[in-house]
Amino acid sequence: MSHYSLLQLARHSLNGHVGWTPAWRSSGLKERYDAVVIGGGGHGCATAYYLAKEHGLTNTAVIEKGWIGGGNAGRNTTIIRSNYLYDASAAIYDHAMQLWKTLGRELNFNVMMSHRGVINLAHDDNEMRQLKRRVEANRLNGVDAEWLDARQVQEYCPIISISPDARYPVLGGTLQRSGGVNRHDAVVWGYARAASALGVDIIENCEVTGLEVQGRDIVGLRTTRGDITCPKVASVAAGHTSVIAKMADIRLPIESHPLQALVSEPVKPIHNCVVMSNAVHAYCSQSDKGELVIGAGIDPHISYTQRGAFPIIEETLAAILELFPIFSRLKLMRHWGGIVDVCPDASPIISKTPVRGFYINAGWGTGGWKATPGSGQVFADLVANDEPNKIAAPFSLDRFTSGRLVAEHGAAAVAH
Amino acid sequence: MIDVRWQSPLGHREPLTRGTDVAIVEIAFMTYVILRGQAADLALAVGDTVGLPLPTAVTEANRSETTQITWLGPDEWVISAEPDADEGWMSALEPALDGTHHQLVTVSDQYTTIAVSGAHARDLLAKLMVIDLHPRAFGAGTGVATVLAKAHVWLWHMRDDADGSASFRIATRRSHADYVWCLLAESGREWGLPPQKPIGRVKLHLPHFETSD
Amino acid sequence: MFLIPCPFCGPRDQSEFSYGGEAHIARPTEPEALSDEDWANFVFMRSNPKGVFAERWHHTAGCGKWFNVLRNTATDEVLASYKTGEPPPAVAGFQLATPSGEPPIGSGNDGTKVVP
Amino acid sequence: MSMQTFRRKYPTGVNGASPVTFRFNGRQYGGFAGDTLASALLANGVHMIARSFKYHRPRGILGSGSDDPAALVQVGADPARTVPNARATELEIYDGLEAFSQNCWPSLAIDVGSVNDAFGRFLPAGFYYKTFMGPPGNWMMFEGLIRRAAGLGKSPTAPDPDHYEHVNRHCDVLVIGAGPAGLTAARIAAASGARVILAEETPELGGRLLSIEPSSRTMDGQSIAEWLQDTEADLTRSPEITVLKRTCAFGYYGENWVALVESLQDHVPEHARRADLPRHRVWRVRTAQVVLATGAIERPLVFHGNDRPGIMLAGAVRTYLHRYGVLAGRTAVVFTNNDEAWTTAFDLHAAGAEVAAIVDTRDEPGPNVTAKAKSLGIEAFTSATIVETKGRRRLSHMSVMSLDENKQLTGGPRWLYADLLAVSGGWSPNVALFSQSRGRLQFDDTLQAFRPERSWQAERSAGAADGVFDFAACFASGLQAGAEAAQAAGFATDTPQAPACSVDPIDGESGIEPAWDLPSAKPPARTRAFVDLQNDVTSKDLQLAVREGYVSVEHAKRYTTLGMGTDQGKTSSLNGFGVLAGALGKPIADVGVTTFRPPFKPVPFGAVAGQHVGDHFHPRRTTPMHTWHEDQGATFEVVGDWLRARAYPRAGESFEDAVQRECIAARTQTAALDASTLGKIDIRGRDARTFLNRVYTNAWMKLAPGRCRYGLMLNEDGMVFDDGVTACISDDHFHLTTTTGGAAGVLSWMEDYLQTEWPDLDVFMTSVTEQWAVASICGPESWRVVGALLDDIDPNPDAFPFMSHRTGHIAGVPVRVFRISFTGELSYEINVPARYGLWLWQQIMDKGEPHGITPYGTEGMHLLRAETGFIIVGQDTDGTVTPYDLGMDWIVKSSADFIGRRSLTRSDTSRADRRHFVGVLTDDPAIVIAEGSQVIATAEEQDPRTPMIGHITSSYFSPTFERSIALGLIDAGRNRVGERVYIAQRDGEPIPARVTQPNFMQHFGRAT
Repeated sequence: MSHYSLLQLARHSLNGHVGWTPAWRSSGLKERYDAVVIGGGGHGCATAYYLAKEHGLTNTAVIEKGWIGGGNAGRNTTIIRSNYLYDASAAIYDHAMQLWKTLGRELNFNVMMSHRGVINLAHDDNEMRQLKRRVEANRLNGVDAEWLDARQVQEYCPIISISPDARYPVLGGTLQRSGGVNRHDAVVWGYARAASALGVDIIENCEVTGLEVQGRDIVGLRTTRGDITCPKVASVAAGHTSVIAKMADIRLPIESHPLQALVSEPVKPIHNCVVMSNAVHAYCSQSDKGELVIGAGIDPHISYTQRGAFPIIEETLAAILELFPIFSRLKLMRHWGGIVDVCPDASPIISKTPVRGFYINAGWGTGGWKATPGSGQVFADLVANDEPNKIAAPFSLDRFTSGRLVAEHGAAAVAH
Repeated sequence: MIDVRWQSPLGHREPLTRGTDVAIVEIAFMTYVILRGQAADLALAVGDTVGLPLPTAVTEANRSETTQITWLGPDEWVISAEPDADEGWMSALEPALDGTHHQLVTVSDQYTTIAVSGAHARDLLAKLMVIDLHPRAFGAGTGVATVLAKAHVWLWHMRDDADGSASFRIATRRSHADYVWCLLAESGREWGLPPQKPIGRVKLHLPHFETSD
Repeated sequence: MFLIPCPFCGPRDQSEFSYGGEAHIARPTEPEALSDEDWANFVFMRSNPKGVFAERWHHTAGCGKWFNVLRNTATDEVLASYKTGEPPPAVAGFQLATPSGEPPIGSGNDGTKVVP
Repeated sequence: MSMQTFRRKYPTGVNGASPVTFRFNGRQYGGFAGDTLASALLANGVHMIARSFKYHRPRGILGSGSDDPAALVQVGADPARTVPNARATELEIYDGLEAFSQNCWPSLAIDVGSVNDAFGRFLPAGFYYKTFMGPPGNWMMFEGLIRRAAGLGKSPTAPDPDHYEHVNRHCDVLVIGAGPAGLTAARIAAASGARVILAEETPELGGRLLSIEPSSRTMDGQSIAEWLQDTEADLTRSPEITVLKRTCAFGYYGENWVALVESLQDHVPEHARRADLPRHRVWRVRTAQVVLATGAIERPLVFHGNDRPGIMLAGAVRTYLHRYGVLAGRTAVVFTNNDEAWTTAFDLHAAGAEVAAIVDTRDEPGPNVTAKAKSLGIEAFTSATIVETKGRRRLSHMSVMSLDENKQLTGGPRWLYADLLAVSGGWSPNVALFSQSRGRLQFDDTLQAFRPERSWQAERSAGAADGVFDFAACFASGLQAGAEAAQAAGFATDTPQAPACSVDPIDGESGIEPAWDLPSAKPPARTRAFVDLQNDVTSKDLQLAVREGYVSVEHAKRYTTLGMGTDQGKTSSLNGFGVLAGALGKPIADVGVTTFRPPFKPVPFGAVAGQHVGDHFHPRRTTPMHTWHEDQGATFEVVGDWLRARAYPRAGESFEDAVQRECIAARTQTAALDASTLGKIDIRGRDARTFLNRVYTNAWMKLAPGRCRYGLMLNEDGMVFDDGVTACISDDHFHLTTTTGGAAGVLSWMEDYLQTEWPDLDVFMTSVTEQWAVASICGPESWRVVGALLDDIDPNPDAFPFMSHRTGHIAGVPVRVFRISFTGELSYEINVPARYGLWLWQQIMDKGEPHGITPYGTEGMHLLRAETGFIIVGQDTDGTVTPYDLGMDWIVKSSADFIGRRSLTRSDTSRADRRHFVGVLTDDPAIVIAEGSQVIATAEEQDPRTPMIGHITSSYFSPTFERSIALGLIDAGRNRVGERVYIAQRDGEPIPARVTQPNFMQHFGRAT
């Protein structure tokens, strides 16, 4: 693996960059692994990386049905924040936030973490109350978060309309300055490259077709490229979690919905932070290329097609124009959909299952990206030790039996 | 007779029209009665008192001079009457249904009616409604429950005139009426309808949180 | 956007409907007799299949009826609709294997489909 | 004004009779009506018009339509109306048009950003992934620079004054594209009586027919122009057809739902634009059948130096010549790998240009073209390639070298001098919409391109879109597709009769030979062959991607940004796949294709949103009394879609003072609230009681007619989600009320259970929320007002007990009166048919005047109920609260099951230390806690985090107790009553307070 640095870049420039080597080894599928991670997205590659780095499980494979980062990792709007309401959520999302800050260096791959600040807007009394409650909880949990009145919102984001004539006028909002956006592909590639360097096999175009369960134990899995013997299988197959779980006869409190997003044509820098609004239902940032990156609401129905209904795009852009009337003449350049696994309490599942050795990391709904490093690290911990650490524990499956839900609908920021 | 104590949801709006292209006008104070029950239980009583056969399928609407009964669902109909109509069935129907499992609810005040007519009436509605308004699909004399933008409405195709103009009626929730009216006007701009400002653009106040204006 | 075949009104645009999730999850007649696990199974657990799925729709802006639709969640192909209380019709000749002809490359189903 | 020295004639495309003047980069030019900015600039000899995205290299005009990658300009300088990234090859000129080059500073000619070009070798694909990884925040420094360099045009900075709209349309056959295939398809389909929509992206029908030498063909003995006129007239005669020009089908979605965008005004001089017409209109088409006649897109060739202004697609050169009468250069070279492109040389020659040479990578081009070239005396290089081009802002000369049998360079260079290089790598069927419709593609070796293989939806491709290029065959293909589509939609058609089309021997000949990545005479470090002219992606970048393991086509695309520009890779994607295939050593079909995402071409946000913006974004629902509230200067609050009067400040009175005054009136005299927004449901049927007994937590079997009862609803998870009072009108007839926000949800939720779980119950439900206007009159004197109002009800509390209702009349108007209270005061809720709502309110104010009646708003109502400890669902609850948490055990029946009951006994839900609903009183009675504040156990906050034991849900200054009061949810709160807690403060010390039970009336001994 070639080391990345400005110096290396200059050196390779002199001979036309013919000297670079593959970011990750392309490896064949072995018959036996100590652990297999199903799903080569951000969470999956991160899980494999931490398994190898922190738990010495280097004989690990990441099995990806398509190309790594091609699922939700390559389809989300890359918003990073940790301003969640409950202690359990704040713990895991803020753990991720701390890791984000130095991830580029750790992976020797620039993930373009841009801490430009995330604003969550309030448009009515009830939202004001809820956001106030959240911002206070964040503060007491050591999560950076501050309150902005309408005027301060506009100071931080000058192009936003705070007209009192708006159907949903901006009344205030919260700001997390450490929040921001990053480069989704870079995160996946960076983790894959670092994991590969530690010995992890990254297996692409390999679809899991079955799980081998003996008694109550997992012993291996079948794939389109051969069978694997393996004592630990970790499913991080966001969008297809129920499909994988079904292979072990496990039913989950998960429904898979289309979630759409879009970008505008690139324009010169005009929007310098991230703005999110539940009431009008829109969120928007501007990429380094200059595209406005906009997230839509989820489609109500279950679907694995990665396609949603166009009216949701129409409503999302109407909402964006409510907040940013100056964007009306900018053009929609591309829109797409992903599949989000949604839990009833809008919180994830990081858990053991009734099948020993089979672990699930899923149900991040619309907000999994921001958790990638934290999720990967605590999940690796669970897989390695067969016990959840204190960050992961609240997200065990048994909460749906006991009733101890982590109801984050407000903070999840997408109308479910 | 219009009682001076009455106030209609669009009382603050003047009819909007431009030549023969399109016209929108509120028909205030029509009578609407929801009838729920099993067709078999109701048909006779309805026939006797209202004097119209009970429609049995979607978009069916049976009409007399002053009264109309429209299929809304397999066990739901709306019986409507013109503003000044004082029909016998209004008092006769409930007793006639006595003993059958049914529901008869007056909702006249919950709705108001907007008449949309003119050579471009259909084109105007098509800007806001997703159902197929083409005469082949939604001929004169039919009615249906559907959506108009974000509002739930009942829509009737009253008639087609020889001069190529068509007449429709929309029944909308009282509190959605102004929204629907303003959208119709907005969508009718190309035929000369003037843009309308919706009501309810009001002062808001946030005592608990205000830290500046 | 779906054209949903309401059993009472015929095919209508999706915007007239609201979604009701998985069908045929009958509410237990004696909840008190159930274990916490069984109750959780009723309240939260869903089959969420990739393939033929029986789901509920409510014709909110139309006839107001709840009814069921058989849809292939892997392609969004609507296969049938039927009234509440009726058993799902049998769907013949249906193949589950990558029903949308998923591309050899591409993580999901929205990749451009190419003859290999 | 400079002369249009390159204008040859005035063909159908432009109207020579109507000259147009416009400005580009501040300089005035002349053109003609019908010109695009590109054709007009070419007529004036202007080729360089833009700078590329990454290296800021000079960019000219490559194509002639929506395919062009880099000829992007900023239109207009008005901050509200300026449009970035407009495509010069589509932008129609008009008098007064102002266009500017973008992404360059200080000027197009001298662009500082072009230093990137000098440093190009240091900035390969993905260079930013490999550096700038310094300490936290370090990236943001470089990010600033990178962001400024990127981004193409500038966003408007003021709101858009124009408007947009949606139109819904159902049809039988939607034909997309009005070229030879689309026209014949639409004509035969329309003749069948089917409802047809024909959508054409450009301002004119004809497609490729407009891009060929007009005299080169006849159809049914007519010239092309005549045939087009007849066809258009014919189409417009059919009653059921809609012909849409300047209309692009941009999205093909499920179940044949297709979105088209029509441009109505952008081509019109600004002074002539109509305020009553939208700028764009989106047609939302639901169609039975679709005919895709979207034509084909020509590919450039990938060789070193292939990106200079003056290098154009061969087909585009012909379009400018024949459609716009513009010669794209004085001396031309044609460079290709197929026969079709040779026509360009012949046409240029015929138009009087000098054709320096034809360079063909093949060793044996077709006999017809070689013969014709020879007869015209045009020199042809076969087995040759161009290895280098020169000319800083415009092509001046280039060098040609021979290729050996392995397609490697051989021999020495030969310099050719020309200001125009027409290139063609062959034509690709435009399958974007087909692919969006989820049809399956196949790589066609004879075309060296992907073509439709199998349809997924009710759709068929025709003409060039289906890989058919010979004109006669296109007509036949269109006819067949149109006839089939009409028949499939249930309409009988005449037997297809294709126009007799005169044949050109070159028609349909291609003999194309793959040439994806041509060899360079320079070392790799100094070679740059561009694949994507907008994003500056070179073949080297793609090879680097492969070298670094980004071998999946989607990885390579993302790593290099190939085809991710505003043109979505129309001209570059396939070339890119070809280069990748070469680098990977496998066939293109195995490399695969990136996803064709909608929209086919960029669509303004405003058009997508339509008329549903601003005033029409969402409904504002108002009550029958609304105007009165506004006239009284009320301030409002938004509750769901509703606007509710919140308080009625008098002149000079603060909002807070008004609320205090209103509440005092309610406690000491009488006050009236507009409660019309509460949800109301009429429930009828012999099983109504049983039904209520199942949906409410409490018992309903014994509620007598004339009585009312408060009820709580849980979801199956056992959490409170709505509440309200229900009145028994008769044994089988109830009037149920819900919260304002919950109305719709509760009804559909109850219908759900009724229809799916308990269809055996004889119950009907109908919403009557807006049938009734509701005024709530409360206060010790309220009975006097009610008495004064009512003709026939004795309001005396003894005669009209609490939680009962009566029907009566006010001045003959039938009313329902409910003796229920949300304030703890004597209270009457009067329901009248909504048409009387405003009148009733005025009556109340008149009749109440002697008793000091005061209108009070929702804020006062919230305060008054808080004094009595009543909850507001959604404020004091948040979906995680059970009846036990609220201390409302009394409302949970043990006798029978109800929705959510089972969940209440789960281990966590039955914990004793859950958050309980309690009162909170600050030690300092003057301090009003902010709602949403967090409750902690300690007098100081801790580091790094402070445990939270609860939060404040409601908080007010109570005029009744002359101190602040608050309600909240606190861990094991009921066990803490009397205990000290603290309210955390962002700024300042935590506020000390004590926990009480929530009913302050009782707490302060005022319980009635």
